[in-house]
Amino acid sequence: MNSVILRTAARVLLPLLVIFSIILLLRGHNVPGGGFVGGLLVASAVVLYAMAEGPRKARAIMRIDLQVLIGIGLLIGLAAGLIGVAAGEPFMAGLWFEFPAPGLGEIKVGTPLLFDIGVYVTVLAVCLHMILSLAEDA
Amino acid sequence: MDLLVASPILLHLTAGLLCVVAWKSVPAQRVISIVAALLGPLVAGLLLVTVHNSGPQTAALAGWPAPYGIVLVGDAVSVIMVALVAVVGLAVVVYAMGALDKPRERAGYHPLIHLLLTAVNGAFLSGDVFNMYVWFEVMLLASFVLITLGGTRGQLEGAIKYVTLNLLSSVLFLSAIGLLYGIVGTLNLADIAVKLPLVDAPGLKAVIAMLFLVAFGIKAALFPFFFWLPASYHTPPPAIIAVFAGVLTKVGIYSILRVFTLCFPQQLAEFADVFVWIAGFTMVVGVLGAAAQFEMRRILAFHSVSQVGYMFMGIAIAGVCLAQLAIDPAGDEQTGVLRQAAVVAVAGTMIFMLHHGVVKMNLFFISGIVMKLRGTAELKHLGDLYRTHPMLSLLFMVTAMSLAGIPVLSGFWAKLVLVRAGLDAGAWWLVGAALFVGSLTLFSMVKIWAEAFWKTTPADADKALAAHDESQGGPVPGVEPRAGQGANLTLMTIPAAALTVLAVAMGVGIAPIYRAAERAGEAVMNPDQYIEAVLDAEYLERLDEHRAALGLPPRRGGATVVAEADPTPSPEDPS
Amino acid sequence: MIIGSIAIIALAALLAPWLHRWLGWRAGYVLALAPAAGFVYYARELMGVAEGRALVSTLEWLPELGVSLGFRVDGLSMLFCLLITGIGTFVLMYATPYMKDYALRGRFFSYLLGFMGSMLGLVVADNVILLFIFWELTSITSYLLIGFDHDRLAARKAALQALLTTGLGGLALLAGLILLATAAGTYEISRMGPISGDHPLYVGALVCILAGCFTKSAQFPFHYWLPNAMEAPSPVSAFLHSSTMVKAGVFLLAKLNPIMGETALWDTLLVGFGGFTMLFAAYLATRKTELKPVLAYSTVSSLGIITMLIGVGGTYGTLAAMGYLFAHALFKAALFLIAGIVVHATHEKNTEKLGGLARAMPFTALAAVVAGLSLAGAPPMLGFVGKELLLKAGLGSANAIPAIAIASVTGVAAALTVMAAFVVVWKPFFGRKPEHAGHAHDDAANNDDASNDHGHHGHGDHAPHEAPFTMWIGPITLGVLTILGALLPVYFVDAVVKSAAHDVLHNAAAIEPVARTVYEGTSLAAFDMLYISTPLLISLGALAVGLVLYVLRKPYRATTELLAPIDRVGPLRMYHWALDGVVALAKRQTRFLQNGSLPIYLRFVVTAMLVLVGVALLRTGGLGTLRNDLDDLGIVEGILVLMMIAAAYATTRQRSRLATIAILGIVGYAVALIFVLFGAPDVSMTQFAVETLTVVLFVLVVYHLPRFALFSNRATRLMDALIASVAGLAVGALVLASSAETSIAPISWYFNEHAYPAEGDPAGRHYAYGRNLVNVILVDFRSMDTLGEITVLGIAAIGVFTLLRLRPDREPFAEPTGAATFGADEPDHKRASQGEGERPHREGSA
Amino acid sequence: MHTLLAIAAGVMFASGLYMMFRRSFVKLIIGLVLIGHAANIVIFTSGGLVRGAPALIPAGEARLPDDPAFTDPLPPALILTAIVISFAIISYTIVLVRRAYQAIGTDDLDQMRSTDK
Repeated sequence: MNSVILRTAARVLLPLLVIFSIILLLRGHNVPGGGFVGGLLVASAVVLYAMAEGPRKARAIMRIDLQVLIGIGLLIGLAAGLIGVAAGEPFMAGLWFEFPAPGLGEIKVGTPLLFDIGVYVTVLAVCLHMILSLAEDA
Repeated sequence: MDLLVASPILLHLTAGLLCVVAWKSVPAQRVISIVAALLGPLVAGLLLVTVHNSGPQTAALAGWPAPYGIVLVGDAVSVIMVALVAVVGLAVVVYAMGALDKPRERAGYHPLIHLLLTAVNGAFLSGDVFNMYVWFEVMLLASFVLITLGGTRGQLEGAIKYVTLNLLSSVLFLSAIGLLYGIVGTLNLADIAVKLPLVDAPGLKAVIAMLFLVAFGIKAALFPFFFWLPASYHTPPPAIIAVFAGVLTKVGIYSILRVFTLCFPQQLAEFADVFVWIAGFTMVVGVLGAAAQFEMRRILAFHSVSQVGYMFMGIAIAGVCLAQLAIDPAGDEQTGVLRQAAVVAVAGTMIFMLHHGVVKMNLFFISGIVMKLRGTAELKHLGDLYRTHPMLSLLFMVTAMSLAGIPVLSGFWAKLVLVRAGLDAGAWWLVGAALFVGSLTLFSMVKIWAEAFWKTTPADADKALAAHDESQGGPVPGVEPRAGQGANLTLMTIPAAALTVLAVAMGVGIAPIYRAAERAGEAVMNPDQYIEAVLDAEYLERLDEHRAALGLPPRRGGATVVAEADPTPSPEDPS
Repeated sequence: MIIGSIAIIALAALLAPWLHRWLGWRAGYVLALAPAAGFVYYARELMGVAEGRALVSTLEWLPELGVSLGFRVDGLSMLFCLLITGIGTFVLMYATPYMKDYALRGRFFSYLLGFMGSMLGLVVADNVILLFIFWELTSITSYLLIGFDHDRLAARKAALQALLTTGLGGLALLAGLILLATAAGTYEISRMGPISGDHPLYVGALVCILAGCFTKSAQFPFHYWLPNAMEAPSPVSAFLHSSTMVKAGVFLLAKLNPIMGETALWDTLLVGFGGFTMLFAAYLATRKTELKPVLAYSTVSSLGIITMLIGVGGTYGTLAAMGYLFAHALFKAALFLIAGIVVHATHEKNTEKLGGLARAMPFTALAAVVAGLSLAGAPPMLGFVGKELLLKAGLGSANAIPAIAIASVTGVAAALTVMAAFVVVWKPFFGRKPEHAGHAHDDAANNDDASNDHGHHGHGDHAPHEAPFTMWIGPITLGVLTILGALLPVYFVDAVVKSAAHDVLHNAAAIEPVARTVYEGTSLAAFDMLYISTPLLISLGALAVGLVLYVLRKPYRATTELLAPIDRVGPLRMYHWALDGVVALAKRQTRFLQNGSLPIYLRFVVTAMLVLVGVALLRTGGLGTLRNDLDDLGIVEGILVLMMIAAAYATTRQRSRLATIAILGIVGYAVALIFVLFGAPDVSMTQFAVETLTVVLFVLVVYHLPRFALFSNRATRLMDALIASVAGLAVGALVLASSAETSIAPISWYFNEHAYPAEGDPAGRHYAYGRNLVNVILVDFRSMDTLGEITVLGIAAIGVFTLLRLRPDREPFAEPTGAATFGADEPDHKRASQGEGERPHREGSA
Repeated sequence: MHTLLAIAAGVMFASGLYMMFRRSFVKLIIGLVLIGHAANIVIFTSGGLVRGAPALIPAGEARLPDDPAFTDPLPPALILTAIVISFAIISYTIVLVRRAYQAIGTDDLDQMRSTDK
């Protein structure tokens, strides 16, 4: 496979896959999808990029140390649970906030979504970290 | 109170995750780690007192009531285990700061330890069988990473065995959960306990119970599932293995205790003889394994197997009592004796777990200090510590004697309570085995003492060690850098001394500990208390009506569930 | 106050090392104040106790298990208290100069005092568990003391031997005491009534308790450890291994005599073992030539006598037991101390090379004579009184064992003991010193019980000289007491021995008239015995025979040497055989079970699981109904499942690594498709993604691993296939049984009810606000599971990272040096990109 | 269909175990993956199979209709969690095996006996 083709494909696919993954994440609560699959999708996009450009560049485009990103993702998940506690509800209790969004009507945002974002970030960081580490280790 | 039950989990989880985020700064990790470790006993103590004063505490996570959501339960049994975790956590974090080499500390020791403690607490507090599985896996993976941390050849070899057998255990656990869900349609332990008698599938229930026994038995290192433990426990540095020895195998024992007394009391009674055999073999095989070893940590590792047998012995005795009660449930005076014996037996298991957690961890600590001082834990290369290190000798002697069950240290009471229960239950051979194994434990401990402490160091020890290193092409796996390289011996000795004092204090002040353990025994033998704390009264009433409709005896009365009549199947939905 | 007497000694034990650092070797004198204080306390209470007012003190400890700090000093305990504190004081005074040249003296005093406190606790404990606690503590402190000279292998071995033997007995004792307490209904000895021999627990309790007592008191066949324990410094031998600890066993026998002693079994066992031990050990003593072994075997013999006497029972027997016990403690402690002085002064242990020391060491010689006479049982010593009573008891015994037998055995043993007394007292002090007495130990034949009392090597001057005052005052006082004891019965026999015997007898009232006839009316009780009687004749005969044996000791030893081969099958051999056997068994077992082969472990575990499952099925009568719905089968799903089965099977047959991995991928994708077909799209998506990732990882890694080799032979493979098939069969059957069981509806209906609110639903009800139930369960109903799940993921990533970066063969966390690969595997596999942009990169940014 | 899937689970379990009994690292992991799949099928099948109706509440409805029957959503949720967990553990194990091979120089499990004696 020609690496030029691969590079071009990776560059084009990366943003597309990221957007698609965010859609999967946001809709996951109501139709199949969710944070896990979304995170995996982004990870595979970045892996594709790494295959084209090398693992170091792939790490570079993440702009944040993957190890730290794992921690952040997990902390988001934990925070989603702790928000409930702060509001006097049990740990992990789902809190929902409604606010009007122009053109879309009422939007409900809840801590379960935040939790799913935590899953998304964690999965993304974990998969990338593992594959890139292995790839770097000749 | 919701938060209080969850707090032992959340505390360590937060600490672990913050440490992950602070990956690049070891000092920051140390601060986070020690703060969490110090808060641990505080939180556990608070939980202990609360449960003592106002009975079992539950937390319905996310606000979904049991049995639909996940519920955490702190009852008399689990809070004792959580308290042990807190002590172990604090001691090991302090010790590691003195003992652990910099590369390993940089490679995520602190986050992993806290995540491990999170998972262990989770497994103890969870009231949901699948949630327990999840915590098991967190614990397992954290322990995998810790056991290989450093990547020496010995660590990797040991880890492969550790990982494989524990993964097999996980798969069995998962399959058993699936099969169980297939017949009772629920995952909540209390709900399973109530619904399982309604199902008429004695064979299937027995097999599922056996699968749980094997799955937990592998984690607990029971005979004949223990092989991974002696293969791996001596390979990582003591700062890592001490925490394994402190709490990990106990998770397996706790799970057997919880699941069998709550959900499978009938199977516990029916297969009490199997339990007795397993307990006896585990004790004997473990202690004989230790007798064949001449390296401190290997000896200690094999003894862990043997002592798991003691912990399991309490459960086996409880099973023997239940079996006899099931044969003859008439209310004569023997019934009272047997019931009490079962309670005492479980109390013995609890005390043994506490005692062993503290003492075995400390022995690994001490082996670590010896390794820092002499560069090896191989008995034939050691000697003279009695002359050169009186304080260390004292710490070892007291701790080792506690392990061997010498009064008036913690181990004595642990053994006494079990022996007492065993004699009351008429489990003569098991008691005989336990006592015999006790004397062999003494033999092993004295062997270490005579070889490492009393003996004169062999003149060629240094040369032999160097030659050994040479022949292995570098440092031997498990042989630490010589003479305190990069180690802070004071920081290593403080927790060792504190745990030694604790072993003595637990021995002298056994009364409150025994009472707590006895309450745990009563809680275990009267599962209704647990069930009623978890499930609401209305729900239970509906189930009880259903139970009556099936012609089953009423649920109340704890152990009487074992004397259950032949139920007739009903397609009806109890809820 | 009872607790106080123990506490002060325990405190002294704790402070000993510090005190020693501060005061130097003289610290021992200060420490001796602790037992002395105890002695004063008990001496003051003596008369009250003798009049039947026992000292009692009880504190709660663990009432749920019947454990209390219950202390009670009755006559029997009082006898021991006085011995322990009194002899203890002398021993400490003696040890202070004796241990002057030893290293680590502070710890020595710590152990010795620790032992003293434990022993005191043992004899005053009223609660059986408390008693056991102190019992074990004496074993441990004894271990530390025997092995005190820890550089020598012999000392370490002897310490281990003593600890294991008494330790194993101790564990049996624990069981026995619990059984006893269960049978008696109480853990307090003073509240226990007599237990009938018919009680179901009686025999078990008896056997266990006797095992404990016999090991501790060195009764045959457990006597071997005591002579070897003479590795300890002499003060220890005097205190632990003659006068106090070894008497713990007979103490407990005496204590339990009123409770368990009314059966023929009790009497027979005690008389049998005690009598045999008495005779056998007396014989062994005569065959030794070194000081301490002779004394040690004679101690074993004496312990046998006391055991036998408790078994004989009755008024005479009991009085004799207590009298002899008292006398023995005094004179044997004295003799050991004297032996220590002799060896200390001459550096010679062999009596055949000693002689004429009386001139140089007059005080020691005096003490030796007095104690020796008592040992020999010559009038007017307390030892004589004891032996007279013994013979009387034997002759008057109404026991199953004929009185004549007891009396004659006793007579023989007495004669042998007389000879031993001559060997240890007459020969060193008054005998002729051989001309060429060197210090070389050429007497190897008699050296098997290596006794080595060295420690101080003032090499240069070997001329014997008198020991310091604090060393000989103890033996002299103790010796003199054995005379006074016989001459002044009011203070000794009445107050101490009689009141002790009183507590040992079942029917205590019987003691009064007899005691009167024995002792009353004369202050010279001992001469009461001088009326011509059978016991007296036997006694005198024994003296005469003993003397003759002493004179003829050389031919005697030569003769008995012929019997030496018997030693080779003795109990000591059994001990070594058992110990070696255990270690050999341990090694064999470990080689068999912990053999290092993971496949074997796995087979073992799986087989064990199958056995357990099999047992479960056999006992419960099988799985019941299995679901069978093969008739309701869709084409697509059927093909999929068959593919899955075929692929799973195919993995086991493949020889190529990549092909195997590809087939594994097929299994995974087929599973994913099944999920889709049966209404689980989320799972399916995840399964697809995960399967792909797993294959990628596999390929990345497998690239570095060698090709499959065929390691195992055909038989192994067949066996594995069998085990695996049975397991597979079980799994399949279980699934069918489980899915056939549908009597209880699952809890999932609740998720459906609470996932999404209907229009106009009353506010306040809890909802998850999601339509995808699987996702709602994951992020809301069971979000804790998911939190755990992503934590696992995070840990896995950390694990992979550290595994790859932290390794012994590289700098910690060095950046990888080679070019990155993406799994270029085999030539035909060209997917790889070599990562052109990648340069070797060393700056540590990890 | 239950029957067929149960057979599949059995075969997968048996094949997995057989692979684990071999002495090769790679086969060991393949075995682990296979018995992992088997466990998922066990959960899925024991919980009861329903064709084609995922537990998705249709737009505009508040709950699932009673007809057609829907798949019990709990087993899929459990399986999803289990899949992810086993993925994490398997990937760790794969790397562990690679490191072990590098350190020990063989992929024969029976050559790794230095830590048991």
